[in-house]
Amino acid sequence: MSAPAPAPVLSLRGVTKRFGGLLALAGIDLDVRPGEVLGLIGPNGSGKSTLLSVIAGRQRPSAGAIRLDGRDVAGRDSVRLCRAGIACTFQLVRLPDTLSARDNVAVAAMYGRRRLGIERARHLADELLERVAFGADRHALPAALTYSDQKRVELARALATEPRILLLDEWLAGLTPTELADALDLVAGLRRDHALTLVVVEHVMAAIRTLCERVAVLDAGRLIAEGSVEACLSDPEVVRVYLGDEDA
Amino acid sequence: MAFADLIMTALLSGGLYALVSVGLNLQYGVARILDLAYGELMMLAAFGTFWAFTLAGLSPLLTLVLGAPVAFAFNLLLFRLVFRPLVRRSRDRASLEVNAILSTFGLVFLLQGAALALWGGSDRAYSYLAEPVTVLGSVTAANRLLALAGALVTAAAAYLVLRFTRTGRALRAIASNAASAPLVGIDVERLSGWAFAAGGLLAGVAGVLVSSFININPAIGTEYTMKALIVVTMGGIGNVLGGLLAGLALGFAETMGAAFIDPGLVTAIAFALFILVLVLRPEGLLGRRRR
Amino acid sequence: MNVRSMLRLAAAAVLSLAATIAAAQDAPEKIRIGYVASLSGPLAPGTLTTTVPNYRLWVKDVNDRGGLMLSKYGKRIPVELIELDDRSNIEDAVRLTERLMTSEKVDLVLAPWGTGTNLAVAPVYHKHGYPLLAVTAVNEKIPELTKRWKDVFFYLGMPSEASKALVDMLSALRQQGKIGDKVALLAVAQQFGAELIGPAKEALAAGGFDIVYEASYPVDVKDLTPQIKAAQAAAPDTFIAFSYPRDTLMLVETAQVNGFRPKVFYTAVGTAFPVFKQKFGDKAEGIFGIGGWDPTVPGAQDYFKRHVAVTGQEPDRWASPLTYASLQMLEQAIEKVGEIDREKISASLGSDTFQTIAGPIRLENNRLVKQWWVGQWQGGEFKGVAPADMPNAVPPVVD
Amino acid sequence: MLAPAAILAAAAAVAAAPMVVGSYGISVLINLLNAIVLATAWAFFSGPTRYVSLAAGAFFGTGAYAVAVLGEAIGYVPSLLAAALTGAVLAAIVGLATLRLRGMYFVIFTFGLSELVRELVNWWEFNVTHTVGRYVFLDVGEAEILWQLAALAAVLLFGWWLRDRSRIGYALEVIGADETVARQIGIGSIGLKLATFVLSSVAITLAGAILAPRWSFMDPTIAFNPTISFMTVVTALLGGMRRFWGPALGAVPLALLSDYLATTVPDYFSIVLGLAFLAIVFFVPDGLSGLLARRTGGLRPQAAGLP
Repeated sequence: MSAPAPAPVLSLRGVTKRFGGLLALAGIDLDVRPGEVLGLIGPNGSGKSTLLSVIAGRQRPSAGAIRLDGRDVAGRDSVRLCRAGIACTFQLVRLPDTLSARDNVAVAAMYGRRRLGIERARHLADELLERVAFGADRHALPAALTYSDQKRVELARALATEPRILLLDEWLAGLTPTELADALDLVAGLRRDHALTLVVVEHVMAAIRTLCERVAVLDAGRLIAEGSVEACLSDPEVVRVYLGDEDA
Repeated sequence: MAFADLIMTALLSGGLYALVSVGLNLQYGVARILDLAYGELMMLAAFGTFWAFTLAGLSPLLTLVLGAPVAFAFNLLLFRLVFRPLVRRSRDRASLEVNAILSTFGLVFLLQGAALALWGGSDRAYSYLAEPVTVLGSVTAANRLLALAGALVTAAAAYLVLRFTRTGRALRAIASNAASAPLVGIDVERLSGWAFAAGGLLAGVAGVLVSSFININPAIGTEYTMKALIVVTMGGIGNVLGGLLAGLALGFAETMGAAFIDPGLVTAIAFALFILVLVLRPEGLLGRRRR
Repeated sequence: MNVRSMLRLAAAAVLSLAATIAAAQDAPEKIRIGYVASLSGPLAPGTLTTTVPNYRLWVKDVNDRGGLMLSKYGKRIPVELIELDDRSNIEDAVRLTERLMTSEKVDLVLAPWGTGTNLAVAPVYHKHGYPLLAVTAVNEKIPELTKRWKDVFFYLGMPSEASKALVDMLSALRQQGKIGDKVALLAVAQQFGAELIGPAKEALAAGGFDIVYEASYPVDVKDLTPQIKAAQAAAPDTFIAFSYPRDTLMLVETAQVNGFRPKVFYTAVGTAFPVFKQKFGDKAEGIFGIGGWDPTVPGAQDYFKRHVAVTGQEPDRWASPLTYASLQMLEQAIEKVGEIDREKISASLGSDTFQTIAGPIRLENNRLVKQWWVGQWQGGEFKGVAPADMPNAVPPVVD
Repeated sequence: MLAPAAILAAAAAVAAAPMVVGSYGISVLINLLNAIVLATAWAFFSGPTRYVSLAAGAFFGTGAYAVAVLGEAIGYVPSLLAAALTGAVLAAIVGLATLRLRGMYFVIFTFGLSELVRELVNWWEFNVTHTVGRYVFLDVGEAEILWQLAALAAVLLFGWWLRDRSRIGYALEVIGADETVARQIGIGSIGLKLATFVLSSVAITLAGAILAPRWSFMDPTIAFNPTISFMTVVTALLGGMRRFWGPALGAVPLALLSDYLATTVPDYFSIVLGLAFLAIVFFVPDGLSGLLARRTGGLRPQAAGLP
């Protein structure tokens, strides 16, 4: 806590999202610093996933600015944001059912930022699948894979686009304790090797503690706390929100 | 043309659209069977009414009452024999739709061919209630007025049942999410069968009611299927009130278009409206967004 | 797969060729006559009202006589009818016609129903040298078409003639002081309507008539109340609709519901159909329509009775008698030639005079030049009223 | 490299057919190839993207009508080009307006489109040119029609085969399965869908244009026949759309079956055809190509490009 913080790679100002009369995001201000792992927590329905999909370009913000390296990208669609270096995994696994695990990853390398030919993309896909410790048959269709392998394919697919910022939406949810420990190592390793900035939506508190330097806490579309994990988790409002909603 | 005449014409043609759409809304919107043979069900009913009238002098209204259980049973049987196995086999809604398109397309041929073999292919027509009635200061044919009444009654009945009865709520649950309906104790197959049969019954009602002012032949069904599909889609799939609204909107668009633009363009105007609605509200007038 | 199906086709062709050669030495067992028509689909009602019943009736009549007399073999040879369904699809019509001629190798091929289908298959008949008796084709290009296809024969004439005959009748009625100048004009927006309304407007203008209302409507119109009410509001003496069967019935019913009774009420195709009489019964009385026939021609009444007895329905009182007449012509031409020599049969059809249930017929430049254009329901019968110089034309009744 | 050779061989066999088979044989082959072109072109777009389009009739009719109107004025070959261009422009407009619709809404929209185009052409002809119905007297022989269709089919099949071996094939798979995912991994789905739709529509337009000289008379009802839209979809579904040769496989039995039934049981044609359809749905659930693939030991999808 001494040197001045480096310029944020991603900076949100007053980001708002309305669905009809419902205010899903109410003016979020948030900075993401290069190379950090930022945890995004909050009770169900607090707007975490909405915030991720706005950042990823799947939904247009109703108002507010999103700056990527200082350039306003609010309202750009996910194709352009992907090419600008934002990749994500989905809360519920979304893998096209007619492509093999390997091709699901390869196609992201054919597009994304790399735009490789088929053979090189497949080669890269093999490497990435290995990197994410995918243990099954690369030629299997997604439906034949275990949930954790499906999640690994999703991660490899996101990496195949060559992102600078990776958004993980509950990527660790549903894993067994052993798998979780491996997965945490994996994510930490990926961040190191690929110089990634990560924004992680997570419910598993242990994971947040291990993985994140900083967390931002959302409640009902508002940012109610931001800072180190310990500081946030002892914040009275955060405690109230969590006890009031989750543990009740 | 007088204002009252315009309104009446619009109501009548809109009512006709709505009338043919109610049953399809149940079959497609609720029972999830995209029934391309819907119009053929109408055609069979129209033929039945014609023969009952011509041979036995039976009033179409009586045919309506006597034929209703027959239509219901026939469609229930159809569902059990043809569509239930398909529903069971289909992985998701998309593959069910593909299977339904193929099988009901076969049914179109089958029913048309049967009608052709039984009754020949030439036009039939009879005269019933071709009497003038003055409504809102406009002279109207009683048989067309009856079709409008049929549209309002069937739409209202379907709406009330879907909205306010236990069965109706279950049916709507199936319509919006068939996969999770069993979780709350709904017998999806049985209720889908009922919805399909009820839809077929309403197709029969529509067939009886239109039979008195159209030419009846085995090929008339297709046109009604397409009209009904358009109305259902425009109103929002599975939404009976939306269908009524869409039908009336099409009727008004056609009538006003004929009166103020060009009678030769009524179909084009109706489609333009349909396309406009879908571009502005891709889920239909009263439909709910799925994604 | 293409190779395999080709081989199969080739094999079939060789086999049938061999069979034909073997059989050709003596008198054939039967004369095989085929046709491709729209037995199902949207064109079926017209086909099954006008065309097919006459084909079946004629074949029965011929076979009841023992067949067609072929003098080459000195005996009567029965006719076998081969019916194919094009499902109202024009490409199927072309292909199946080709099949009848080249694969089934039938002796003669009768015509399909409808202008479009007849014109579509005409080149096939022409190419293989089969005569086409295109009874139900009405179009303005007939003189050009008969030059192009020497084996094609037309019976119903051209739309401009229909319009002229109608307007001549109206002029005569006006001269008699029975009607005034005011005409309301409707047309179905289709080839038929388009070809009729243009000449009709010219003829009406030339005749000094006043067109007080004019409109068109699409083929699949659902309700013609606005058009009838608008026409009614214009208070015409004469109402003319160049309509198709489905709208014809709708127009008449709508007019009757609205109490629209102009002095002359004319609808086009369908007015002469049995379904019209079936639906309207006595209310058909006085309505004018396209077509008409002369029930007093020798044999006509008998034809009518046989048609009902054999096919279970009354004939269309416009093209039905002509369809049957065309078959009588074919029969007489074949018997005159004495063998199935299509070139000679065509030549006979184009030049000889034939006795038919529609009166004596002699084609000029491959077409019938005089025919009924306006009929009127009088006493439960659709009698020919115009052109007035047709034999036995009855005067139109206008009150 | 087996597939391109097979396509070429089949096309060559068809091209040589007029020397072997008679007039009716050529007719059958024309019908078959037309069905192959329509089903393949349709599935070229609808297979991977899973959009069920009922616009085939609209494009087919546009092509046929364009040749009917322009053929004599500007010559046959220029009229083919004009038809293709018209089809492309129409497809681009329609695609831009509708490719955001999904499911049944798209189906009905495309059907409505066919009707709309037919109505507008009809209206224009009736009110402006006063000639509903065109005579098509072009000197194009049956063999030439067959050759053109064979060439078009070969180009389509080869194009699809090539696409399966390119990135675009993979991208379309992802778009069809989950467009959100596709966009998230940087696939510009709108442009790809549009381009595919335009190509598919141009092929269908060309089929109509090529067939037009076969019918000497054309009116909007003949040209814009809704049966074409439905038969195209059914043929492709029957053949199966997962493989480039699937739709063509569906065309063979349908074309031959309908001729067989039309000649053997003309009076019960519809009934038998209807029963045949139902039987197909129940006993050949994944389309013929699926059945064949299973029989031959299930081609591993990854063995050669796409599944």
